[in-house]
Amino acid sequence: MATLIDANKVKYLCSCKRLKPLSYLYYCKYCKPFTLKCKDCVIHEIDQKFFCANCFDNKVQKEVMSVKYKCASCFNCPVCKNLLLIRASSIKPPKDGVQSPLAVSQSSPALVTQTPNASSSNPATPQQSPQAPQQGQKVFYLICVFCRWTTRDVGIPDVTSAPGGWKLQENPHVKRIQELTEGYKVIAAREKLEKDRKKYPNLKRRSLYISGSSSSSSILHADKYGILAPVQKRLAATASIGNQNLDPQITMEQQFRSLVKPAQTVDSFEELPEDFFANPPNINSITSINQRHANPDFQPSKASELYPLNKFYQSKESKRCSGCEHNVLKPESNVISIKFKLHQMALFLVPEVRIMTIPKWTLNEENEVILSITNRYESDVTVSFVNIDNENVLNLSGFKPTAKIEFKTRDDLSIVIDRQDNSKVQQAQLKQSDLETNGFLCFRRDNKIAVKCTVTPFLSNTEIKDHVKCVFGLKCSINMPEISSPQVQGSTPTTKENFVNSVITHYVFVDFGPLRLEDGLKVVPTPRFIDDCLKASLNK
Amino acid sequence: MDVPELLYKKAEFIETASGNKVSKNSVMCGSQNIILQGRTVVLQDCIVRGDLAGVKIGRHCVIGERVVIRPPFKRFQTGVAFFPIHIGDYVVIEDDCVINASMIGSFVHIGKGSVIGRRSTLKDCCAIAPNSVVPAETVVPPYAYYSGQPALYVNDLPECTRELMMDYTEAFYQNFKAV
Amino acid sequence: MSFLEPFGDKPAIIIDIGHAYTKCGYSAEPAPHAIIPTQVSQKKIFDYKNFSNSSDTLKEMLIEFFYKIYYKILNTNSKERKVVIVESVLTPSEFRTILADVLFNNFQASSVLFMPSHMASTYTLGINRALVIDIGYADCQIMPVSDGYSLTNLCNFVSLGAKEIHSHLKDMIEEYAFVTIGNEKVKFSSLANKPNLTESILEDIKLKCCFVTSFDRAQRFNDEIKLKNLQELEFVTDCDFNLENLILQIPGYVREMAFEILFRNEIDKEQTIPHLILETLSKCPIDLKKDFASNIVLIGGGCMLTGFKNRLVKEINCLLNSPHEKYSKIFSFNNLNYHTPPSHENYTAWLGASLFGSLEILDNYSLHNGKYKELDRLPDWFSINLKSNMVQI
Amino acid sequence: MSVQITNGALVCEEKVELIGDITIGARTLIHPSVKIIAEAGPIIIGENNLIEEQTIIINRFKEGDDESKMKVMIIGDNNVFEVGTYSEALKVGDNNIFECKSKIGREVTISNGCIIGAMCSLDTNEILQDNTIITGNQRRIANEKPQSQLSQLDFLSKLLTNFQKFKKTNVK
Repeated sequence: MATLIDANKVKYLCSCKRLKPLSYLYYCKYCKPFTLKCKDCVIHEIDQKFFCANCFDNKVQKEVMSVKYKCASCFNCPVCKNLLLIRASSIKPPKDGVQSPLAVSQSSPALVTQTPNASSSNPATPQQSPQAPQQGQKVFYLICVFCRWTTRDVGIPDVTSAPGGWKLQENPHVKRIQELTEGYKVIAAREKLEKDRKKYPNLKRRSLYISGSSSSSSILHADKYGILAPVQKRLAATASIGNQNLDPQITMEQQFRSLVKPAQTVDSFEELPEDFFANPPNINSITSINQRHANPDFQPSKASELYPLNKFYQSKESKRCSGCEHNVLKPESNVISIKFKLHQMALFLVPEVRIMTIPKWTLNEENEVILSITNRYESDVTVSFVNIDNENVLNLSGFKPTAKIEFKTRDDLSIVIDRQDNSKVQQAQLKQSDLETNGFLCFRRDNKIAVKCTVTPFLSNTEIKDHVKCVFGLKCSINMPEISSPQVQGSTPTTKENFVNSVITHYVFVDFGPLRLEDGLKVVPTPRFIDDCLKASLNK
Repeated sequence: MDVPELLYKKAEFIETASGNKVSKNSVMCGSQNIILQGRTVVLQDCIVRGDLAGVKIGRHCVIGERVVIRPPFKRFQTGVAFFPIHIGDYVVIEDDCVINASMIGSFVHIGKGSVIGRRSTLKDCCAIAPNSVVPAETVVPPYAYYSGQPALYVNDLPECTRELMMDYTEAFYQNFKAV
Repeated sequence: MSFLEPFGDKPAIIIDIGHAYTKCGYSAEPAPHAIIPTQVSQKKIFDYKNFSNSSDTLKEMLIEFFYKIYYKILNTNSKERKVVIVESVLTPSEFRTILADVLFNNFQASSVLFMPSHMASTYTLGINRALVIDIGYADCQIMPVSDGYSLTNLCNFVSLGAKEIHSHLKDMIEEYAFVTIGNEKVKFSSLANKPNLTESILEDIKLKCCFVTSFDRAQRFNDEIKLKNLQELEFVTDCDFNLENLILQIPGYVREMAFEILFRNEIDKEQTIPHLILETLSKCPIDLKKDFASNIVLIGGGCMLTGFKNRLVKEINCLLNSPHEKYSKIFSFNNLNYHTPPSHENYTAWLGASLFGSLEILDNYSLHNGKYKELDRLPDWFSINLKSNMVQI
Repeated sequence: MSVQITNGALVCEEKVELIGDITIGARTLIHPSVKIIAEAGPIIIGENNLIEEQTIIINRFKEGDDESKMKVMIIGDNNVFEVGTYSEALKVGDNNIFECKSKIGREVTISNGCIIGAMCSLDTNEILQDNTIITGNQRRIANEKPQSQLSQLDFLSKLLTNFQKFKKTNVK
């Protein structure tokens, strides 16, 4: 949605001195001096429900870690990273092992498309026949709809049971890596032992750490209340490895050698095949760098070694205010729902400023611009404008203003924007008090007003490419329910709560776009509904 | 930028009882199967193929110019069928889009000139970048911003997409006035 | 580590930030979870120098980058998480301090260990003496590692990484490649609206069309190139590469000679990879020379090019055995032994760190949050006061 | 110089523009708002073709060509032109699928069983091999013909008769 209203034009100052569009800011109720929080200065938290973006089956953290965050039934195309669909074909293609990419399979499969998440009754999956599928039995293969890559191209045999058919590829080096980890665990256990012995030299021989199963009188067995359970569990884990080898006679070196075979070295690598120089390379059969990195375990160099990639699990995120650790945003637990249990977006509290017109800029002169202000708070807001010229705000986080904005009114003018009530469709009407501002406030409808102000870009003529940027302060006073930190988290404020009228000044940084309007950017004239609103309120 | 103002000639648009404004020179085949649930704007030379299957479009939708909404085709073991399209409320589809999706949630924004593949599902509050191609049968999760050919996840949308879309489409409908 | 702290079953996060690609994943895993370009919205992180106020933009980029790694790729909470960062010893300290600051303050990491990539890769082999050569993007670094200590006085590097190759390839394509329009061949450089050769296109061409020729072919070309001009030499056949809607024809000369700069350098003979290895070997202490020579470890994405390792071995043997080179007199052996770690070369360092990260003693060697706040700066490699954080095998 | 629609072809009435010398084969289905313009020579469309909305098939002179030589554009059978395709190709074979919004240049000759990906533009002068698949920027050769769309074609022709008005066919 931010793409629709081009959110990057108007930015607000977050408490962490960064400039962010209003739709990306949150507010924290409990921090006393009212603070805005942005994505970068908020603590993110993954709540423990993971879901696959395609089949929306959700899993808990434990299951997901055991499956290495890979959903077993949804696959991505190794060529273009897009979804792979399961296609069934009843007539079995010829089983001649690895098909060369150009092998034409005569059977024109009567293709039946069924998607894992389609609720339509997919045909009952045939019984698990481990041996090769016979004639006429239903077999499945994967096809990528965008680049038409199929599992048959790389010779992966068709599968009898649909989603479970394509097993995860096992990394060939896993055995060697486990062996190495065992060896290092032993060294780590010995080193830990020596370090602790140095730290507690006077501890008796049968100390806490050489407990293991052998010594029964260690403190661990006397533990009645189970508070030492985690330590027991940990020592049991290391005891089985380190226990029998911890005697000092065998040196660490021999011990490591006994567990880990020495790594073999080689003194030459195989030559390039002779025909490699003769015929030109087939560009399409060599994989690109992204296709290799998509599968870090194998990084296939030839297109015939590509394998479907499992889709990764995602999860929803809740956000906490970094100051007081209170929750700022909590999504619903249901994976598909877009609602939030806690939805403290700054958009509901701070009036949103948007640009309504972009004039044809004339340098060092006053150009008339109309800004619209929308109030989405559940009660009225009084707003007044402040010119900002102190230095530290101006050059904040690299925002060098190149224009000056003035509000041609008496400076303590404050305008009331009433709250949004969509009970009845209101006409655009200027109130009596608005008319006295003689043209400064030119539009009012429901919870939205528009204000005429003048912008003078003080750019020298050379930097035509530069953007017209200006800063102004928006002082708004809202009566917010004064929240003492509630005992029960998330309890709605009690009936009688004292409203305090807090006045907050927000720094608004407006970027009107390049000085010379070209390549698609054109002058945006004052819309007609502004004059209609003036006419309607005059003859009221 | 604020919501643009669009003026139209009274003669070119039909206004139905529930406030839908449909351009006269847009092709609505099989109009008895097409349901617009009120305050929806359909601009010039759109093509909605209600004759292939039912098309249900929610409230406060904005359908840009030259948009083609075409029910997706599906081939079964025993025969063939066209699937109905269901589009939620507060959906903005910009110009020159081709929609073959089977289900588009609410508060969705589809950029200019993009193609939505057959039987794909766009969950609520998602957005598709201009000139992108969403391949067939893809599922776009909520609050996701997809871009590119084929459309892949780029980043998240702000969590207040729902309110922003409601605000945009309502303001668009109010600023869409006869001249 | 407090006595009763429920020892986390959460594995440590291992991140190897390379100049071009970053490998991230969990400890005790055989391969990284994902390999992603080290970029944030198309801006390379290591180019932070040429932006205005470089340290702030670097910090912003790193926050954005780690947010993506933690919450989009690894899907884990960053709070109270042990992190192992694999980096080369030559990374600028400004980069390391900002990295540590981001990890500790913005992502509340419980402990961070900065591990040198050369020493990390020795873990994948279980040996205690090795001469590690890392052929990366920016440069090719060599570091002898003995008994867990990197001999940093012998560390050396030559700027012959993928960046050099790409710019060299770009010049060759500008000069020699041509495009068929209609039916006549037009020189690529003389094209009107010439599509600019971005880094990713060059990498694609390097991967798909170019390769490292065998030793004897290179030898033959080298002698003949002085006598005849380019056309008579019989190179491999040309190959065409479609670029947007043009078909770029890359001549055999470019395909074979693109990587010659790694092995032959007219200006300064020493600036090639074989010389770098033998130079460092000759400077090693006498008693370790034999061990290092029989334990060479090649890591980094650079050595995954087709035909590279075979050519490197032949070049080194030729230098060792040829009489008029100085090396044959210094060394007693006439060839070197190379290790093959249980992983692809571009994530060997990551794998070593992942093995180390799964051990219990990780906490003794990493810098804890509390200690970092107390010290308020990141102890450098050569700072003496912190207990030396090298593990001994 | 007239439009010949053989018997059995279904050409919708609504916003379809057929200009110049066009012959349409039997059982070819043309959806509404399709433009077929034969300026630089006649267009011959084969049988069992499916041409969806907003497709533009145009036989137009490139700037360099001399106006006198007329070139015939021949389109084979069982082709599918999905929504918004723009085709200037003089020679199109059989069983091809042009996905949504794909652009085909003038000198490209499309053989049989090709699939041009969505929003792909192709105007190098080459002859496409059979069964090539062009998506984004890479090109592949599939090992089987794309699945035939006959079932969709005859289901559509039965379904559309009671919704659309059709142009009358004037050739036996």
